[in-house]
Amino acid sequence: MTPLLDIQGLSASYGRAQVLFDISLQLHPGEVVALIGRNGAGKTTTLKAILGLVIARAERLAFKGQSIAGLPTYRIARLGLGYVAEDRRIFTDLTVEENLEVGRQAQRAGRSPWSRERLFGLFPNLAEMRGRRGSQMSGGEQQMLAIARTLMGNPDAILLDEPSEGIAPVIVQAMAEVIRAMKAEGVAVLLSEQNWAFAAAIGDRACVIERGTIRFAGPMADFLADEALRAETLGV
Amino acid sequence: MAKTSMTGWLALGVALALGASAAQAQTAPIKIGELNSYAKQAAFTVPYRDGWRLAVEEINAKGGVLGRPIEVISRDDGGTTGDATRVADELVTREGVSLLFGSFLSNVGVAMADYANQKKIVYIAAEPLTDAITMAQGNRYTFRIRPNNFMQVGMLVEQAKASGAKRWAIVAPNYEYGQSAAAVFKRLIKESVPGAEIVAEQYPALGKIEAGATVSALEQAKPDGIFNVTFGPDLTQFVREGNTRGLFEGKTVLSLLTGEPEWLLPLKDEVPEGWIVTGYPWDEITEPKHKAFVDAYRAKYNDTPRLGSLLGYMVLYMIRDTIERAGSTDTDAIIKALEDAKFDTVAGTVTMRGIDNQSSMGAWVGKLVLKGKSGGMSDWKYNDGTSYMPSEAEVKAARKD
Amino acid sequence: MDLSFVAIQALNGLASASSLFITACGLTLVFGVTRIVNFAHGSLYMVGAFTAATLVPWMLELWFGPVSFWLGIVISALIVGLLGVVIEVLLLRRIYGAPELFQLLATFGIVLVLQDLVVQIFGPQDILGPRAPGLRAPVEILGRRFPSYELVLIAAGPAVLAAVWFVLRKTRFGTLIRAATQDREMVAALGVNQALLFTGTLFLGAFLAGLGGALQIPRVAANTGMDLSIIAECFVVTVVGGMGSVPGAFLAALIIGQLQAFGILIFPKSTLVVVFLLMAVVLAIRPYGFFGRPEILGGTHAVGIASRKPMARGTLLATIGIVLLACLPLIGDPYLLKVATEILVFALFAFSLQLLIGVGGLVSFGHAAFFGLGAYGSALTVKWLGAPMEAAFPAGLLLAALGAALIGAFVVRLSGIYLAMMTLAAAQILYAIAFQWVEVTGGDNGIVGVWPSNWVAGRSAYYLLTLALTVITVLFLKKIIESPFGYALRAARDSEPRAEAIGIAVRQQRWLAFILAGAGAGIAGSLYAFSRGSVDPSLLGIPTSVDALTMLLLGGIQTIAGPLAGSAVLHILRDQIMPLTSLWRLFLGLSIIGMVLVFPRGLVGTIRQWGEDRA
Amino acid sequence: MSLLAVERLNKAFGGVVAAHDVSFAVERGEMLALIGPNGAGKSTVFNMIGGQLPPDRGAVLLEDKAITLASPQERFRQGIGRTFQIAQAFHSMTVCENVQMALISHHRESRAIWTEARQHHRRDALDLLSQVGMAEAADRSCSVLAYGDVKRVELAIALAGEPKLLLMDEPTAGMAFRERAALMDLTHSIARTRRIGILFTEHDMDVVFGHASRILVLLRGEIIAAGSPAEIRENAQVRQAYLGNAPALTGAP
Repeated sequence: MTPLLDIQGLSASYGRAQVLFDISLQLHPGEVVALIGRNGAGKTTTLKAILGLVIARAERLAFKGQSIAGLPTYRIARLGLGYVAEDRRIFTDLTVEENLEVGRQAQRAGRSPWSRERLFGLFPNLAEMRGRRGSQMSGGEQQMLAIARTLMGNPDAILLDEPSEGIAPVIVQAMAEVIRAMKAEGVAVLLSEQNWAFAAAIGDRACVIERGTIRFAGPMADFLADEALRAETLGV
Repeated sequence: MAKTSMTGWLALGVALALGASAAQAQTAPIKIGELNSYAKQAAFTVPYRDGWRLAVEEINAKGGVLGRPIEVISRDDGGTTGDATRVADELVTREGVSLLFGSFLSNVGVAMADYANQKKIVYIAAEPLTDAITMAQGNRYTFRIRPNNFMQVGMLVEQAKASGAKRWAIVAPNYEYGQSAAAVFKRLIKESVPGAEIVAEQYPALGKIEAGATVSALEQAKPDGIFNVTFGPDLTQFVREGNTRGLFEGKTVLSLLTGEPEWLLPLKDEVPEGWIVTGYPWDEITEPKHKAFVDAYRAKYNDTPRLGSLLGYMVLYMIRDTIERAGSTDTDAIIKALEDAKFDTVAGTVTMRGIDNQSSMGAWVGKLVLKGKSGGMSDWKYNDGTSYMPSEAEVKAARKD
Repeated sequence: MDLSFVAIQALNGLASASSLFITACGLTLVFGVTRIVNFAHGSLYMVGAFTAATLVPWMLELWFGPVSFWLGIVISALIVGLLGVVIEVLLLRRIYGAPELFQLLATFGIVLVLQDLVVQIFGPQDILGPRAPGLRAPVEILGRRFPSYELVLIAAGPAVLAAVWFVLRKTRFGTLIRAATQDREMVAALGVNQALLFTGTLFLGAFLAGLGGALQIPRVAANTGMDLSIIAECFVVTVVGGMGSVPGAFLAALIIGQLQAFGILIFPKSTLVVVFLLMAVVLAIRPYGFFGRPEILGGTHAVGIASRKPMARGTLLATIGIVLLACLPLIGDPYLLKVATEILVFALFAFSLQLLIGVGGLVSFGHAAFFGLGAYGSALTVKWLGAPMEAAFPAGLLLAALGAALIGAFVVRLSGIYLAMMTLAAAQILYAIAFQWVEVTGGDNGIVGVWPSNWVAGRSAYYLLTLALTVITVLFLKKIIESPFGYALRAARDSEPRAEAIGIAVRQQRWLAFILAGAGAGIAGSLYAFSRGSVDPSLLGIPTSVDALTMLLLGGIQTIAGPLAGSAVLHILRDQIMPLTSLWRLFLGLSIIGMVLVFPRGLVGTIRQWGEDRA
Repeated sequence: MSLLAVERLNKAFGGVVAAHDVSFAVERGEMLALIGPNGAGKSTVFNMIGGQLPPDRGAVLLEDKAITLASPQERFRQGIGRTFQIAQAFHSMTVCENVQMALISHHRESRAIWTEARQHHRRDALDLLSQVGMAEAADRSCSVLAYGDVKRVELAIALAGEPKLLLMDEPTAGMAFRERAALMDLTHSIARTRRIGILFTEHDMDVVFGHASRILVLLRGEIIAAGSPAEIRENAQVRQAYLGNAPALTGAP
C-alpha cells in the first residue's frame, strides 16, 4: 500500500539551531500514528515542517504521491491535509459557524463531504452554541471546534498537535472518542503527544521522537512493551 | 640699449603671461548660487526656474557680464530651512558662488536671510512674501524683489476704502503669512476707514480648511466685505462652497494674490468674478519690453508665464546689472551696487530701497473676470510699490541693524 | 447662534465626517488584516483625487451626465485599488514577516515615491475637478443654502459603512478576512490562499482610499499636499475608534467632524490642536480607543538590545574612532564639517530614540517632539531672554525633559501601536502650537539668529563641540543601558508581567526613560538649532520623527553602533541625491524600500549576522 | 493567622461569571493546589491574587493585611512571588542576569544608573541558580534554553524576592514527566525549608495528587470541593465534573 503521507530525511532549523534531523515517517490511509516525545523533542516542528509552516529540507515529502516540498501551506492544505494546532487557535472573534466556514473547502471525490450538520452530529455541544463566539467557549469546547473546523476541509489526513494538553481529564476522554470516530470515517491521523497513555489508547503505530530524531517506529504494542525505551525517552 | 631692450622683453613676457591668465579668468563663468523647492513646490518654482533660465540664455548670448558668462548653479532646497541652509553652504563653500538667490517659502526665506547675514554673502529673495525678510529679520546682505505682504495688503485696503464697506470678515490660513496679512489688514482698515469693524475672523489650518463650516460661520456674521488670504487648495474649496452658498453675493471681496496665474489657472472657469485682487495680468500688459519677455517665454516653453516666471526673469537681469555696476563679484561691491539702485526691468523701473533692501516693484490690482475658460483680471492698474512701502520710521523701528 | 445655523454647521460636520470615514475605513481594514500601519494610505487618497480630477472631466466630455460622473469616480477608485494590489504584490508581500517598524518605514518609502510620481504623471499644478452634474445647485435648508453634493456625501459615509459591514459579516471573503485578522498562519493551514486574501484586502483598502479621494473632487482641487494632511487625520480616526474597528472609525469620524465644525467657532486659531487633543483625551481614558483591543505584539515585534559579551578591544576601537573623528577638521573643508556636524547631531537624536525602542521596546513615532523642544527651548531663550548659547543649551535640555515628562506620563499607560500613535499625537500637538502660536514661536517662519557663541563660532570649533557633546551623551546613555535602570527597562520590554511580578514599577521606569530619551533628543535639537542658526516647526513634524526612525532602523536597533551608522548612511544618501535631481524623493523612497528589503535587521545588525553566519 | 486569606472574591467578564464568592486560605509551608477544568476560573482567581486583575468584590489578605487592590509590584514587596503558566523570563538576558534582575529589584536598585547591572548580586544569583539546578547555564542566553529550564529559571527569579507566598500557575505545563517530578520535589523542599506557602494550579493529576497538601476544586467560578488529595479523589461530584473515570488516559503509568 502506498503511504498517504511519505516523509523521508526531513530536517529543519530555527535560525542556526537545527531542531529536526533526518526524520522519516509514513502515514497510511485510515490509520492513527502517534508521534510521541517530550516537550521540545521536535513534535510540533515536524508537523509544521510538513505543512510548510517552518522552513525545512527533505529528501522526500509527499502527500498522496505528490511532492509537497516547497508548496505554500494553503496548497498543501487544499490537497487534503488538515492541521489542528497545539494551542487550538480558533478564531475567537468569530462564531462557531463562522469558524467552520473558514475551514470549508470544496469536497474531494470518493468520500461523503463533511457538512456543518454532519459535524454537529459528531459534536452535539457545538450545535448548541453555533452562534457563540469562540472567546466565550471553554478550552475543551475550543478543541472540539478546532477539530470540526479542520474536518470542514474534508481532509484525507489530519495532523493533530497535542490535543490532550491543558484539557480537563474528562474532555480528554471525549477527545479519544472523536479521534476514533474520525478514523472510522477513514481519516488518517498523525497525532503528536507527550501523554503516551492517551496516545496508546488510540494509536495504531507509534513513532518516538527525541532531540529531533526518530528513536523508534513500530506497532503501538511494541512501544508499550518496551519499558526501557519509555523510561529513556519520556522519563517514565 | 641692450639693457633696456632686455628689460623690455622681460616686461613684455611678464605682461603676456599675466595677460593670458587674466584673459582666462575673464572667460571663466561667474558662478551664482540658486536654490528653491523644486520638488515640493513644483507648481510655483518650475515656472520661476524657466524664467531665470530664459534670462541666463539671453544674457550669455549677448556676451554675459564683465565679459564673462553667467553660470547659475541650482539646487533643491528640500522645502525646509535645514536643508536650505545646508545646500546654501555647499554652494558657497564648495562651488564658490558669488551670491545666492531663490527660495519660495517664507520660512526658508527668513532662514536664508539669517544665513546670508551670518556668512556675509548676498542673498536675493525673489519670491518670499513675509515682511520679516526686510523688516525684523532684515539685514545688510538680504534683498527682496517682490512687493511684500504689507505693500500688497495696503493696495487692497485702498480698494476697501473705495467700496465703502464697514463690516469686514477675515479668512486667512493659520500660519505666519496669513496671520500677518490679517494683522496688517486690521490695522490699515481701521486707520483708513473710519467706523470699520471686524465682525468675523476665521483661521483654517493651512491645507485643511473645513470650507463648509468656515463659509457658514462667516455668513452668520453678515459682513459687507470679506478679506481673503487663503490660497491653493484652501482657496478653491472656499470659492466653491462660498459660491454655492451665496456667501459672496452683494459683498466686496478683497483677496491677496488671487489674480496671479499661479492661482487663477487651477480655478479654471470657476473664478469668483468681481473679487478685487492683486495679481499679474500678463496677457494685457502692453509695454514692449514686457511683451518681448512674454513672447520669448511662450516661444521657449509653450506655456503661460506665471508671476514666478516674471520674478525669475527679473531677478537675473537685476543681478546682471548689479555685477556690471559693481565691476566685480566682491560682496561689498555688490551690496553697494544694489543699495538705492534703479533698475530698468520688464515690470518697469524698480528701485532697491537702501534702508530695508526692499525693491519698489509694485503689483497689479484689479477685478477678477472670466475670460473664456479661465480667469483673468479686468480694470487693473499697476500700483508702483514706492507709495505702499513701510515708512522709514517703521523700518528703523523693526530692523536691528 | 440660531437654530438654523447650528443645524447647517452640524450638516457641515457630517459631510466632513463622511469623507474622512470613507478613507480611514480602508486604513483600519488593512491594519486589521495585515497589521501594517500603512503610511501610504494618504498617498492612495491623493492618487484617487488626481485620477478622478483628470478622468472625470474627460468622461463628461464624452457624455455629460450624472452617469459619467459617478462612473468616473468608481473607475478612479478601482484604479487606486489596483495600485494597492501592485504595492501589495511588489512590496508588502515580502515584508509581512518583518518587524512592524520596518513595515512602517517601507510604507513611508512609498509615500516619498508616490509624491514624485504624482507630480510626474499629473503635473505639479492643482487640478480642480468638475462638479457633479445635477448637484451643482444648493438646496434650501431652514432658510439657508446648503450644497446638495454635501448631502450625497453625508449619505455616502453610512452607505460605505453598511457595505463594509455586509462584506465583513455576510460574505465568505469577509469571514476569511476577520479570521486572518486574528491568525494568518492558521488561515493558511485551513487551505485559504492568504496571499490572495491580503491582496484582496489591500485592494479593498486602496479602493476605499481612492474613493475617499475621488469623492472630494467637487469640493477640493487635487493637490500634492493631500497625502500627509489626510494621513494624520486618518491615524487619529483609526486610533480613536480602535485600531481595526470599522464601526469605531465611523464613530470617531463623526465626533471629529462635529468637533471641527463647531470648534472653529470657539477656537478659530487652534483647529489643528483640537483634533489631536481629542485623541490624547480618548486614549487617556480608553487606552485602546472606542472599540479597540490591546495589541498583542507577537514574534514579528522587533527585538532590541540583548546581552552579549563585550567586544574584544571594543573600548580601544571606540577610542580610535573618536580620535579619528576629532582629527576631521585637519583634513575636511568647511562643508564637509557642516555635514559631519549634522550627522553627529542626528546620530545623537537617533541614539536617544534607541533608549526607548531598542532598550525599552517603546516605539515612539513622535520623537521629533523632544528634538524640536530642545531646539525651541534654546531658540526661545536666545530670542526672549537674550541669553548666550551657554545658557540656551541647558534651557533646551530642560524644556525637552519637561516635555518628555509630561508626554511620557500619558504615554506609558499605553502599549504597542497605541503608544506609537499617542506619541505621534503629542508631537503633532507641539507642531501645531509652534506653527500657530505666532506671537511666541514666530509661526512657520520660526526663530532665526540662533548662532553659537564666539568661541565656537568657527566650523571646526562647533564641530568639535558637537562631537564632544555627542560622545558624552552617547557614553552616558550607553552607561544607562548597562545599568540596573537600563536592565529593568529591558526586563519590562521582554516580559511586562514578569517585570511587574518582581516588583519593577514598569510605568515609572518607562516614564523616567522617556525623560532621559527626551533630554538626549533635546541636546541634539539644541545642537542642531545652533548649527543652523534657526528653528522652525518642521523640526517637530512627522518627517523629522520618521527620519529618526529611519536612521535607527537602517542602522539596526539591536546594536549600540546602529543609530550612528544609520544616521551617517541616510544623511550622506540625501546629501548626494538632492543636488543631482529634483526627483530626490523618488530615489530616497526607493533607497529606503530597498534597504528594508536587503537589510531586514538594519545595516549593523545584518552585517553582524553575516559575520556570525560565516563564523 | 493564615499566610494568605481570600475572602469572597467575585469577578465577572461581561455577563460571564468567572469567580463567585471564592474563599480559602493558604498556610505557611503548605502546597495548596487549585484545580478545575479549563475555563473554570483558575486563572482569574490566580490573577486576582497576583494583582494582575482587580476583583469586583471581596478581599485578599496577606498576613491579615489587605492587599486586594495592591499592584503586582507592591505584592512583590509584601512577599508574594509568582511563576506564570507560559514561562515568563527576560529573553534578551543571560540566565544569571535574569536572577540578578530580580535581586536588583528586591534590593530596590532598579533606578541605579552609575553601576553595571552585571556586577550586582552575581554571587547570590548563582546561589539561587544552583538551588534550582541551573548554575551551569548561568551565562547562557535565556532565549536558547529548553522550556523546562526556563521554568526553573523562573522559579529562581521568584525566589529571589524571598517570598512568603509563591503563586505557581501550571508550574509543570510543557515539561517532560521526569522533569515535572523533579521540579515539584524541588519546590516542595523549598516550601518546607523556607516555610513558604505555595498556591498552584495544575492539569497534571499526578503532580497534583503527588505533591499537594490540600486541593481546591473550582467549577464555573465556584469552589465545589476542598480537602486532602484522598478526599478529593473520592469526591463523586469532582469525579463526575472533572476527573472522569478512566485514569489510564491521564498518563499515569
